[in-house]
Amino acid sequence: MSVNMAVDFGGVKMQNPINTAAGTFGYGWQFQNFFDVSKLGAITTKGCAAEPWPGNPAPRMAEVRGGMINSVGLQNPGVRAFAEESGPWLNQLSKDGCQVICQVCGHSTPEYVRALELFDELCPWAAGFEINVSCPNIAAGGAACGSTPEGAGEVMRACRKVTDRPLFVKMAPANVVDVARALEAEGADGLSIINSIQGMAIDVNTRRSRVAKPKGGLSGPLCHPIAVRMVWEVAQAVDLPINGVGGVMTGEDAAEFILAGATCVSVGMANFVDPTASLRIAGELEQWAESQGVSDINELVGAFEC
Amino acid sequence: MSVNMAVDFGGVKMQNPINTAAGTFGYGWQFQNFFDVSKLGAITTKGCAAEPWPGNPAPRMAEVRGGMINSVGLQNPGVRAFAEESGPWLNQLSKDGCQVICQVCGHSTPEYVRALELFDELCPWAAGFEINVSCPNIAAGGAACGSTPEGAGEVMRACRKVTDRPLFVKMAPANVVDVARALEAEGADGLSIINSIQGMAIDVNTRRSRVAKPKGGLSGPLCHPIAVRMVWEVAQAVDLPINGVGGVMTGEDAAEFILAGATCVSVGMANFVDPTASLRIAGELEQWAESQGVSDINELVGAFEC
Amino acid sequence: MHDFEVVSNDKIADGIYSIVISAPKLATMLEPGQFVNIAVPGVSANLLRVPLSYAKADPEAGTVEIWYAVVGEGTRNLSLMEPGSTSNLLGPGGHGWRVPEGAGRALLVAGGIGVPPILGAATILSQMGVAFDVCLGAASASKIVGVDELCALGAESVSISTDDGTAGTCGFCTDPAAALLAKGGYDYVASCGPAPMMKKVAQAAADAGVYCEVSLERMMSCGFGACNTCNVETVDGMKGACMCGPVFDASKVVVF
Amino acid sequence: MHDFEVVSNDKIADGIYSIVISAPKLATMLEPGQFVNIAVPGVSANLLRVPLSYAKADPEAGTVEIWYAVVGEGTRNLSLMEPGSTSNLLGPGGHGWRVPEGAGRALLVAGGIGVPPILGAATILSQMGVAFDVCLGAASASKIVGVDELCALGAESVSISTDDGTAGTCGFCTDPAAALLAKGGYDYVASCGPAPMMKKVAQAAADAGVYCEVSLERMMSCGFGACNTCNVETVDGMKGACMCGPVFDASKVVVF
Ligand SMILES: Cc1cc2nc3c(=O)[nH]c(=O)nc-3n(C[C@H](O)[C@H](O)[C@H](O)COP(=O)(O)OP(=O)(O)OC[C@H]3O[C@@H](n4cnc5c(N)ncnc54)[C@H](O)[C@@H]3O)c2cc1C
Ligand SMILES: Cc1cc2nc3c(=O)[nH]c(=O)nc-3n(C[C@H](O)[C@H](O)[C@H](O)COP(=O)(O)OP(=O)(O)OC[C@H]3O[C@@H](n4cnc5c(N)ncnc54)[C@H](O)[C@@H]3O)c2cc1C
Ligand SMILES: Cc1cc2nc3c(=O)[nH]c(=O)nc-3n(C[C@H](O)[C@H](O)[C@H](O)COP(=O)(O)O)c2cc1C
Ligand SMILES: Cc1cc2nc3c(=O)[nH]c(=O)nc-3n(C[C@H](O)[C@H](O)[C@H](O)COP(=O)(O)O)c2cc1C
Ligand code: FES
Ligand code: FES
Repeated sequence: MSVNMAVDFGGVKMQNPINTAAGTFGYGWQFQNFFDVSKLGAITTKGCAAEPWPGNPAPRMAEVRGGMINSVGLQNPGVRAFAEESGPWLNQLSKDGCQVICQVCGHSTPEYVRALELFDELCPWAAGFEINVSCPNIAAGGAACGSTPEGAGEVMRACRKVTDRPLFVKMAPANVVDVARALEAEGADGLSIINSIQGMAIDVNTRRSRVAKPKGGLSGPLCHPIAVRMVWEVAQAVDLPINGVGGVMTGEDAAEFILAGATCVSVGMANFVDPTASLRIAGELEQWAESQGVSDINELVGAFEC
Repeated sequence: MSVNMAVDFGGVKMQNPINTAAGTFGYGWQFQNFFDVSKLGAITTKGCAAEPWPGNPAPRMAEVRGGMINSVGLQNPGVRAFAEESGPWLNQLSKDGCQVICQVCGHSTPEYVRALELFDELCPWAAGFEINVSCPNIAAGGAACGSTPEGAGEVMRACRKVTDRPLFVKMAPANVVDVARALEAEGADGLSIINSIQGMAIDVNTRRSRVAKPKGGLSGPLCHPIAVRMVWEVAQAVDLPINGVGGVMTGEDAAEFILAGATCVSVGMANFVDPTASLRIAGELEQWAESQGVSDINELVGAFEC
Repeated sequence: MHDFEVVSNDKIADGIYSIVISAPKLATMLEPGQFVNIAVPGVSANLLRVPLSYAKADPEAGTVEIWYAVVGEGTRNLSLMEPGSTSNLLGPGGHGWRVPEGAGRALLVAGGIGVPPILGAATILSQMGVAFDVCLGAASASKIVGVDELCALGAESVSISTDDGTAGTCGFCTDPAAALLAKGGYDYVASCGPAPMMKKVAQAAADAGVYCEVSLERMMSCGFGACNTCNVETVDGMKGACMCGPVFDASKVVVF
Repeated sequence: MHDFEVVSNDKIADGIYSIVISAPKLATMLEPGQFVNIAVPGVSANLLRVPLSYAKADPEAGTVEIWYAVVGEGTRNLSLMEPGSTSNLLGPGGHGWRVPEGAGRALLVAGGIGVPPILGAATILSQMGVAFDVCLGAASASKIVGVDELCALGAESVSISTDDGTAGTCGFCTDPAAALLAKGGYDYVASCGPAPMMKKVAQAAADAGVYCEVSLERMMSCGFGACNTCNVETVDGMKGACMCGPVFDASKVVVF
């Protein structure tokens, strides 16, 4: 029996629920030699700001049990360079059936607005935009801003005026219900839950952080049960569609998010372990949906029984 | 070279910094056939309330990548039965050099006070008490209460009036800096950071939670980088001694907590994997301290360089 | 804690393995129905030990035999242990079957991988000289284990049921068990298998007025009374399966 | 992505192993100084691949040889791979050494496990007919690898330094390297080793006015340009080591 896998994520029509997590999938084309990226439901591109950001010094990554910690600090070439270098490839990708969601970064509300204006102008092929108010690795415009209803709400309100295209918000793993309510009130079209979790890893010989700054962002399987919980909490509280992000390594992980209430699911760290992971997971998710005896994956969204 | 390993945790004089996490070490005597428990710095006993609690139905545990999720729900026999059954053994343990910290539970401020009064009366051998305002598995008196400065502060204020013995608070992994400041203001003698993290694990075939309730508490290595970060944040903000809890499996894990600012460190899930883990970790921590060329472990508390 | 060395580790049925370990002291200590909690080596995302009943112990050879189904990572890694490799286990854990004094005839009901503790019960019965019948259920013929052993221990009858009818009667072993109990003549019932099965057996035993014990499975974190995760709801309150069980008086069990 | 099979996997020095893998297509593609990113099997708490340079490739035999130090879980698990076992790798990654046209004489400076890419550099030099000297440093005599290979590739001199004086000169290999560079006659320097070592070599080369390349190590999450974790700070901004390196023009590197 074949199952309809197409979902509508806040106005972005995806051929299946598999998306990629910003910052773990480059600008998409880095994966073109590994598999046919156009088979995915959507990809989310690495966050870009209006102007280029250098990011943090090395080391930017350390492995921890059950995942990794990163301190990239949103290095990006700025929207203009991004649109020029990656635009043609992404335009073609969207024509081939895979939606492109572009992530938007800033240090302040005006910076978010400026970046989004540039995206709106230079990226006509983008199906929607994801506003990142939750980077654990930057001082302003990062997790601190995204952890309060006021901070996140203010950015959303200003961005809502810039474009009619679908606007999503990448949320920090804190205070999710209150922040989600504020974002719903400000007109967000959907929520990506969660960004990486702030953590620390110390080298006990040098007594220094194993990454560039004292704190970094945790990704990988260790995030998964926490992210599923947050998706479920938010799904109970607001009517917005949710993109489940955190530790998805298998189709079962993706299925947990769907059951908890996510409409689509993003693959992050798994892309590093196996560059073809996202496509494999899309297939595993479909198999699971078949095993559940439904004709439409949407019947399984939020089907967790408690 | 021999290193002084003795520490003073808020008035509890420990022969070394190794403690055990409440709920993972029973009442201590469960480990007596595995090793000489009196060699530890302290043990913290499973939380007890004034009256017995039945806890949650089965299943109460599931393994997840990098740890486990539990839904015990603070099953306990009540302070009276605890003091009667375990008191003599714990009294002897404290005479043998290992301090005993008793954890106190309640669903409301009056219940905490009542439990603490009973502990104060019936457990003269207890070196101090740890107030658990952060159980992820109970509706009232749990993580929701412990996540706000007001909630945690109110419990602390009332408990402070009951006893002059050292009072510690087991904190939820949320809003730690604000809550820690409130607890300091209310006279806490030290902080245990962190309790298990709320998470969810869904069986994708039955579509039900893998534990008794939708949410459970996450323990194990997956907590560790998050807990280290929270210990460091709180150590910057308050002057209270800290007990680092979360994912300590090795001496290095304990050392990370010490460097981040913890005076002592509790071993939790590792006790299940290897019942002798706490003693092994005490030894590994001492070896590390020796390798650092200090004469006193206290020189390493907070010695993280950033 | 006992160190052990693997003597052999072989597939004995579809998805089911038998591991024989050398652990001389343990072999003299185990009582039928008790369990051990094994540390399975291999750097692993799963950290906890695997609790397993034992099927046979040979105090003279110093060996213990365990039958296990490969269901997840822990048991899969266990199946990869080569003869000669070593690890450690905790145990004996809990307490086993308590056959009533003076029992004349017993019924044993095992489902799926519930056979190992039932072999233990058969061992006691045969030592005590108590006659017994066995009802054994499995998903399929390829998953049946223990019939030879049960016969060797003196089972007077072994009736087999499979879910798919590939061996014995098609259906659940609870039906022949209920039929035997209704006929009468039993003083003791011991059962191990899936929870719904044990519940039905307990009901049939209660209906027949026969004392019944069940060996319950719970998710165990420690296996020695320290964590409270292995709770069984009984008429006397919550009891830990690892210390008060795994064998329980079925009439006291509220949730199987 | 290339599947590979392990041909051999042996200890060649204290804590250092050589693994030979069969990966015919890869063997024809690799250029000296490039790296591969290996999936190490085994259920593991560490998930990411292990990036490793290659020491030798034999396009005819279809094999690639890699030398690696066991420093953590990934490399420890790699050392457990038996001949005949299989896995996969990504690569070739990045770009390798760019020996300037018309170079007459080169100096190669390798420290610790920096030898493999230096073997690659020696291979190109010998193919190009460029004379070269080698300065090789190690913590101790027991950790020296590659001297035979470097001589076989035509090194005119190999000067060895050890931190503990158990072989060659006691001290760092940067001292003989600086001395040789000061004497003059070099057109190219290639170096791989600990960051402080490469920094010193780069400085000595700059002082002598010789073009110098370094092979830098960074923590890599993906190895193919998708994650931005392998950044190298250069005078032209942040550059990813996996795509713009691992070999860099030393004069452009701000942080080694
Ligand atoms: C006292 C006791 C005796 C047991 N005796 C045997 C035996 O003789 N032979 C045998 O094959 N199995 C026995 N089991 C079950 C065995 O412990 C589990 O199958 C095993 O722990 C699964 O581990 P895993 O890592 O392979 O699977 P996981 O990946 O952890 O889980 C796979 C599946 O098994 C279930 N499971 C895991 N652990 C347990 C557990 N402790 N109890 C119940 N279900 C569990 C999970 O819910 C899941 O559905 C016994 C369990 C207990 C508590
Ligand atoms: C392009 C490149 C080529 C390399 N070539 C070789 C080689 O030919 N032979 C060789 O032995 N090693 C080489 N390395 C280093 C090798 O990748 C690491 O030693 C290995 O990844 C460690 O993995 P682990 O899991 O064993 O150790 P972990 O437990 O992950 O780490 C142990 C120690 O190694 C360090 N480390 C881990 N990964 C890296 C990394 N990617 N770069 C730098 N340091 C790291 C950690 O900081 C830590 O101090 C190379 C690295 C890069 C980036
Ligand atoms: C190297 C790296 C870079 C990341 N960059 C971004 C980013 O630019 N924007 C963002 O919102 N999240 C970023 N993230 C977080 C991921 O998008 C994702 O939320 C997180 O990793 C959890 O998912 P995972 O466990 O599947 O990786 C990054 C994560 C990693 C590992
Ligand atoms: C089975 C189990 C029971 C627990 N019971 C309690 C408890 O009664 N009180 C408490 O404060 N924490 C309890 N915890 C949390 C631990 O004390 C500890 O904070 C947490 O497990 C993180 O540490 P770990 O990763 O070392 O296990 C329990 C944890 C587990 C796994
Ligand atoms: S398994 Fe820990 S108390 Fe029973
Ligand atoms: S390792 Fe991912 S971009 Fe270089």
